[in-house]
Amino acid sequence: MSAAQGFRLRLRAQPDFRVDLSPLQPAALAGRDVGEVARLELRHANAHVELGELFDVDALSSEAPELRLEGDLRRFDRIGQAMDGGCLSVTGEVGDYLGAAMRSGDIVVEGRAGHLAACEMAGGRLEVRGDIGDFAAGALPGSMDGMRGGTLVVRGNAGARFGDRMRRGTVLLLGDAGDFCASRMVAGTIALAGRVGAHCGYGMRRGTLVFGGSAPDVPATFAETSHDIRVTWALLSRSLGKLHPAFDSLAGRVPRRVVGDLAADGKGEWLIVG
Amino acid sequence: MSTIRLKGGRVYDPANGVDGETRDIGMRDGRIVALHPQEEVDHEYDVSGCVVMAGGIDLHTHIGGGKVNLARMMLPEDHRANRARDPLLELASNGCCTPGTLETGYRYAQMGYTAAFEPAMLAANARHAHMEMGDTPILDHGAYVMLGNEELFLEMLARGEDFERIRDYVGWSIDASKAMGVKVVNPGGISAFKFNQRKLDVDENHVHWQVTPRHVVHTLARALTELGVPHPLHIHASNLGVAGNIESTLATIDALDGLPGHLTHIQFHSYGKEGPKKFSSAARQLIEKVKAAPNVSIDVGQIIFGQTVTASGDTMRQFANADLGSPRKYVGGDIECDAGCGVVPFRYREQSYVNALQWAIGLEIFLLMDDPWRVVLTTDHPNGGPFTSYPHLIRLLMDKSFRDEQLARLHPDVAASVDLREIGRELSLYDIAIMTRAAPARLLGLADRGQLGVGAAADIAVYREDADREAMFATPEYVFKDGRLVARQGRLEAVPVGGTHFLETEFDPGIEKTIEQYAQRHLSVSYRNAKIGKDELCSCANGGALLACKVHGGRGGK
Amino acid sequence: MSAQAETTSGAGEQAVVRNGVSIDPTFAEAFPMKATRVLITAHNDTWARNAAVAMTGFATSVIACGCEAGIERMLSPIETPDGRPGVAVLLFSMSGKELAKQLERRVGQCVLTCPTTAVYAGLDEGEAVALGKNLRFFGDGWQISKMIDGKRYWRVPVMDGEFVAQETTAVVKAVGGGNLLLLARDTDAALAGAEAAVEAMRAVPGVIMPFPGGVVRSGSKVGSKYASLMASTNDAFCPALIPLAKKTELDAGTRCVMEIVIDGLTEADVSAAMRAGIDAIVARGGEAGVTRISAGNYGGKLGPFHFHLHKLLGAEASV
Amino acid sequence: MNAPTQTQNPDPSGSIGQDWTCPFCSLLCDGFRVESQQGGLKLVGSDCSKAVQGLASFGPVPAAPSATVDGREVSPDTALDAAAERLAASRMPLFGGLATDVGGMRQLVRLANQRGAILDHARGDTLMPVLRTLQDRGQMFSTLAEIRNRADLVVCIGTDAASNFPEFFRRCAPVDEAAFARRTVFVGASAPAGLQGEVDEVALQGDLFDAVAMLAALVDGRRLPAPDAALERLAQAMRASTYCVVVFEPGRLPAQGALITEAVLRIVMSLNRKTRAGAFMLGGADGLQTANAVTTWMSGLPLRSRVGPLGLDHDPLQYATDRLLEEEAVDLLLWVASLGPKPVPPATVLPRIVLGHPALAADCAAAGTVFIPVATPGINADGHLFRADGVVTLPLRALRDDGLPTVADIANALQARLALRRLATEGTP
Repeated sequence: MSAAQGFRLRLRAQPDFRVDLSPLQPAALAGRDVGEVARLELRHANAHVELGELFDVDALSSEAPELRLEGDLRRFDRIGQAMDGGCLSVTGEVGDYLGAAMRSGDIVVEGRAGHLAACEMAGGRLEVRGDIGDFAAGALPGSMDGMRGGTLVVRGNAGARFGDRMRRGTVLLLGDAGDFCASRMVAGTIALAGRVGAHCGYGMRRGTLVFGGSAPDVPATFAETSHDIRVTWALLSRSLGKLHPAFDSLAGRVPRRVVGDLAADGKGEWLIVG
Repeated sequence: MSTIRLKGGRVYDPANGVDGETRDIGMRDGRIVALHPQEEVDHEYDVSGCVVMAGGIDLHTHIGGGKVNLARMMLPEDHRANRARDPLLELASNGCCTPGTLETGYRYAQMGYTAAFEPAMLAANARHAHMEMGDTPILDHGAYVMLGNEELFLEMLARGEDFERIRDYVGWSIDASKAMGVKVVNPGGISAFKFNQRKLDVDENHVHWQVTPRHVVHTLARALTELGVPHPLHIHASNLGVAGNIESTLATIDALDGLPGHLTHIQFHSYGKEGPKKFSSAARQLIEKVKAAPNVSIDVGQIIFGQTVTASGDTMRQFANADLGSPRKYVGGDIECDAGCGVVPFRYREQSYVNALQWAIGLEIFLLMDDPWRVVLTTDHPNGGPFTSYPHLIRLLMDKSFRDEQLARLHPDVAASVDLREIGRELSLYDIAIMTRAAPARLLGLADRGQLGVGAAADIAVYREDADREAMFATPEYVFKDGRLVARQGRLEAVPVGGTHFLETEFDPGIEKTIEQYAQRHLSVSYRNAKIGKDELCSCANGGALLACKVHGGRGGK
Repeated sequence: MSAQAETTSGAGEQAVVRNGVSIDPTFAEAFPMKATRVLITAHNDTWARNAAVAMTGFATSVIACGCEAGIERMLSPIETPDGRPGVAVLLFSMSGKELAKQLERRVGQCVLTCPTTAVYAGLDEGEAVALGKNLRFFGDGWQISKMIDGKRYWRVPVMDGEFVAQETTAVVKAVGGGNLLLLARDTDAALAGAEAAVEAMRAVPGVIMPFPGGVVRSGSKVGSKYASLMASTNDAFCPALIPLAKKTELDAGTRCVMEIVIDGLTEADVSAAMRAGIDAIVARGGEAGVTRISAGNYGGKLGPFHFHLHKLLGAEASV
Repeated sequence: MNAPTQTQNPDPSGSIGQDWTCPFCSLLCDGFRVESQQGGLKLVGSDCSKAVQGLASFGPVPAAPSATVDGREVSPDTALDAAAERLAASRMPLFGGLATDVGGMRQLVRLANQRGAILDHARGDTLMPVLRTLQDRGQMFSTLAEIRNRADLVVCIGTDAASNFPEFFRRCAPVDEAAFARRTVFVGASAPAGLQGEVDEVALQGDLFDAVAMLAALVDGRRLPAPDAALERLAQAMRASTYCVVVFEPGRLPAQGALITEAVLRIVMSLNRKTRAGAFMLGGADGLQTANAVTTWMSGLPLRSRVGPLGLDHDPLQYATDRLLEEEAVDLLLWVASLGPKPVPPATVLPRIVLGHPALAADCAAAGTVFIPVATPGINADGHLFRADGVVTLPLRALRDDGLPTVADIANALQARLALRRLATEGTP
C-alpha cells in the first residue's frame, strides 16, 4: 500500500466503551499507508484496540496532512488533542476534549461536541458547527489557564462555564451561552452573538466579552465606566468583523462598557452593543 | 529464610569504620551474619565492581499526613503523567513533588533507601500520618510529633507549670501519637499566627501567652533529654526563609544551652542580609557556630531547581509566602489548638537571584561542615525539591567540575560572587555513606540500621561503580530490605510492608488528668481518642512490623 | 548626520550640467543605521501632529540627540489601524539599543502625554522592540493587555480615557546620511531651492530629512583643531573661508551653501529621495540661483552606501 | 468468609459504647454513649437525629443476613465466587458508593488496581466543587477546636448547619471562660433555635452566587454601584472580627458550586491580610472524606479517578457515576455502602456487586446483582473515618459482633480470588 498525506476514517460500529482518539494526528500520520493507520492502537477501557477494528480507512488524495472522520463519534474523546498542524474534519458528533491543548492546524466538526472542547487550546483554529458542551475553552482541574491562544468558533449553543479560566485567544459564539459564561476568565476575547445564561462573567478577572446580540443583565458586582473607548473598540470590532460576518456590523456602533467582576480582580470588561 | 552472600563488593560502612574494603556480606533471616567463605548459601550475588552500603535513611522527608495529602489534591497537574510501571508489583500511583504513597515507596526503594521519617506529624493528625506511611511500601518509617505550638503546652509554660509536668506531657504526647521523636516548628509561632501575630523572633513574646521561642525550645530540648529520647529535639527554627534569619538561628542554638538539638533544613535558616539585594549567604557563620556546638546536628534541605511544593506546619511563614507561590495556589489551616499547615507550590529558578543563592548556601553548608556525622543529606522533600533528586545532589557534592557547570548556569550575580566557587572539596563515598545512612541512624538511635555489622538488619544497597555518581546512585544494582531483594537495577522485585519505628517513653500517667480536663474544656475530640494504642498503630500502619525503640535510661518515669 | 571630511571628484570626470545646474561627479556616502516606523493616531490630525512633532523634536543628529527622527507623512483615517487620522514617524539610530531607548523616552514623554493619541507599530517585519511594553507600567497595575489579530496592545488608563499602545514595533536595518549640497549664488536662492527640494523629497516614502525644515547649514567635517570636538565646520564649503581655508570646493560666485540630509529605510528609498531633490533643483534651473549640486563623502572609506549623483540622474546624465 | 471482626464489647445489653464514635455524619462525635436496649441500640447523651436514625437501622436482633446472587440466598463463598467471576469478566468496572472506612478503602483501591476500575463516591457531586477549588486555588480552613476557642464571628452561608449536622454548634460552642462573645450570622438560611450568643440572619438578594460575590467584593473594600446594606454591614463585621469562620455545606451548593467555594476562599484570603479567618466545610457524609483521602494518598490523585495497569487518570466530569451508568461507559458496578442502609445502589441494567448494609438486601434482589452484607464500622466492626475537616481521623469501635465481614475482608477475598484466576489463566499471580 502506498503512503498518503490524508486519510478518511469511517466508523463501522459503536465501541463498547469510550475510546481515546488522541493518537490521530494529521501531521504524524501523513506519509504512512492505510495499513499502518489501521494498525494504530487506541485506548479502549483497560485495553487497546486497533483503529482498523473500529474504522474503515481510505487514503485521500490530499496534498497536505489531513484526516476526515465520518460517523457518530460521541463515544470518542480527545479528537485532535495536542494537534500540531494539518486539517482534521468530522462529519458527526464528537466526545469530550475535542482539540484540547491543540497548538496549530484546523479542526472542523459538523455536529455537536462534548465537554471541554478546546480546553487549554494554544493555537490553530477550531470550529464546531453544532452545539458544544460544558467548559469549552476552559481549563483542566488544577490548571491555572484555560484556552491560551488560537480561535474557536461555535455556530451552535454552548454549555455552562464557556471560557472558564480562559487566558488568551479569541472565541466566537454564534448561538447562546449557558450559565456562567466566562467564569473566572483571565484574559482573551469572547464575542457573543446570542444570549447568555445566568451569572455571566462570574469571578472574571480580566478579558473582554463582546455582546453583539441581545444585551445581558449586568450583575451587581460589575460597574459601568463611561470613558471613550473608541480606539480599542475600533481595533477589536474590525478584527471580529474579519473573523466572522455575524460581527461585521460592530465597527459602526459604540458599545456600553462595564467592568468586573469586582468580587475578583475586576479588570474584565463587557462591551455591550446589543 | 534463606542465606545470601554478596561477594566481592567494596564496602562502605562508616558505623564500623569500614572505608571501601573489599569484603563479602552475609545475610540470614533478615539480619547480617558472618558467613564462612566456604559456607553454602542459597543465593550468591557477585558484586565485584560494586559499592556496598547500608540502605539509605532519610530522616526528614514529608511523606505522610494531612498537608502532604492536601498538596497531592492541590496539584493534579503534577500527577497526570503516567510512567511505565511493572503491572504485577506496582499499583497505579503518580506524582513528582508529592507522589502517592505507593509511588513514594517504590521510588525510594529503587534508589537504595530503606527507611524514611516524616518530620512533622500533628498530634491531631497522627493516625492519618501513620496510615499514609503504612501505605508507603518497602520503607521502614516513623514520625516526629510536632510540639511547641499546642495551646495546652503554651498555657502550661505561661503559667509556670513545674518542668516535670511538662516533661510528662511531652512523654505522653510521644506515646499517644506513637512518634519517634519531637519536632518543634517555628516555636510558638504557629500559635501566635492564630492570634494574628505575623512575626516572632527568638526572644520576642507570643502576643497571647507571653512566652518566647527560646523558652519553648529549651523546655522541649530539656524534656527530651530527661526522657532519654534518642533523637535530639528536631528544630525548624524561627523566621524560616527570612533574609537575615541567621541571627535567630544562632540564637536558637544558644537557646539549647548545650542540650542536644537537631536543626533541620538549615539552609532555609542561614541567610544574611548583606549585598545589593540584602540577601546573602551566612553559611560560614552557621558552620562556625555548629563546629563549636557539638550538641548540635543539622540536615540541609538543599534546594533543587524546578517545580516543587512546600508543605509545612509553619503557617506564619507559609502565609507570608503565599503570594510567591507558583502556580499561585495556597492551602492553609489552623488545626485543633494543636498546630497548623501551609502548602505553597514553588518553582525554584536558576535565574532567580534568591533561588540561586539558596542553592549555593545549601551546598556550602554540606562542604564547609567538617564533621559528616552531624550533617544529614536532605532536600526537605518536597520543600527544597523532591527526594528523587538525591542522586543529583550526591553528584553535586562529589564532583567539583559538575558543580561548577551547574553554577555557571545560575543568575550571573550569584555565579560570580558566591563562596561556593572557592570550595574545592569533593565528598568521598565514605562521607556520603555517613550523611545518608550512618549519621541519620545514629541521630535517630537506630542501633541496628544504617550499618552493616553482624546482627544489623539486612537493609543493603549495592551500587555499580560509575564515575557519574548521579547515574550510580539513581539505580542501584541490588537493594535488600530485611534480607529480601526488593529492587534490581531500578525494577522492583518485591513489595513488602515496611515497619514502624516508634518510641516507648516513660512518664507519670498522672498527667493524663490534666490533658483530659483540657480536652474536655477546649478540644473537639475525646481525650481517649487522642491516644493511639499499639493494636491501632498496627492497623493504621497496614500491619507492618512494630519496631519499638526504647529510651536511653531517661529520668522521666516513676 | 552631516559630517563630511572632503569632497572628492572622480579623476577625470566632468560635471554634468542640467538646465543650467552643474552636478558634480561625486557621491554621497551613507551609513548603516537602525530604524523603526511608528504610527501615531489621534482624535483629529492636529493632535496626531502635535504628538509627532514633539516626539521628533530635537532629533536632528545622532551626534547629540541620540536619534534622528522626523515625520514621514500624514495618514488618512483609512490608512490607520483604528480608523483615525494619524502620522507616520521614522526614527533612526546607530544601534538597536539606542533606538529602543530613544523610542521609549520619546513615546513616553510626547505621545503618552498627548491628548487622545494611540501608537502602533509601523513595520511588521524586523526585530521586536518595546513600544508600549514598558510604558504600560505607567498604569500602576490598572493597565490591560489585549491581543487582537496576533498583536498585543496595552491599554493604560489616563485622564482622557485610555492610552492604547501596541506592545512592540519592529526595528530594521536602514540607511542614514544620504545628502545633497546645494551651492547657490545667495541666501535667498539657496533657501528657496532647498525648500523646493525638501518638499519634493517629502513625497518619497520611507525617508525623513531630520534637520530643521529638512535643511542643515552647518555641514561638518570629521575632527577639529580642538581635541575635545569630534567634528567641526566644513571649511571647504564655507563661503567665508574661500580665501583662507587650506582647500576650498567653492568658486567666488557661491555665496551660500545648504545641505539636505536624508535617512531612509532602504538604500532605494534614499536614492529616490535624492533623485527627487536633484530633479526639483534641476527643474527650477540654474537661473533660480542654485547653480551647482554636490554631495558629502569621506572618500568612500567609512560608509558602505555610495550615492553617485550622476548615477541618480540616470540615463540622461550620460547624454 | 473471612474471620469475623473482633469486638471489644460483646455485652448483650446495657451500656456498651463508653468510647463510641458515631459514624452517621462526618462530625464523628465521640462524646456520647450507646446503650443496648431490647437488643436495639439507644443513644445516650444527645438527641442527635442523625445518630438516632442511624442507630435505628440496626435491628434488635442481629440476624445473620445472607448473601444473595441474582436474588437467591447463597453461601458467603458462593457469593464471593460469583462476584469474582463478574469482576474478572468486566472490562471496565465502576467502584461506586464507597461508603466505607479507611481499611475498606485501602483494599478497594488495591482491588480497583487489579481490574482498572473507576472510583467515584456516592456523594461525588458534593466533593467535586470543594476539590476543584482546592485544585485551582487552594483552601484556607479551620477546624472544630479552633472555632470553639477563637471564632468571635461565625458566618453560615446557605446553610443553617444544624439540619444535616445537628451537633455542629454544640461541638464548636465557645468554652465557658472564653474571652470573646460569639456572633453567628446566617446568610440565605434560617437560624436554628437555641443558639448561644448573638444570632442574625441576612436574606439573599438574588441567589447564593450573587450574595457570595457581593460579599467578596465588599470584604475586599470594593465600591459597588448598589451594595446590599445587610451584606455591607456583614462585610464590615467580618473585617472587624478577630477570627471569622465562614461555614458552608458542599451538599447544599447549587450546580457549579465550585464557584461559590472559590469565592468563599477569596473572602477568607482577603480577610487574612489584616485579621484572621478560616473556612469550615460541613461535608463528607457517608465516608466521602475517607474515600477521597485514601484514594489520593495511595495513587496521588483524588476521587473520580481510574486506577489500573494502564496508569491513572482523573476526570471529574466523565467519571461521575450517573454519567457512566447512563452512557454505559462501564460494564459493571461494584457498590459499597457499609455505613448504613444508604446510599442505595442505583438501578442499572449493568451487573452489580453490592457490599452493603444488610437492609440493602431488598434493593439488591434483582437478577444481575451479587449482594454481600457487610459490617458497619462503629456498630459491628472497628474502623477509622476522616472527619469533615479532613484532618482528624477517629477510631470507630464495634458495639457488637453481628458476624458480618468488613468491606476490607471482602475486598481482600476478591483480590485473592482474582489473583488465583490470573494464575490459572496466565501463569502469573
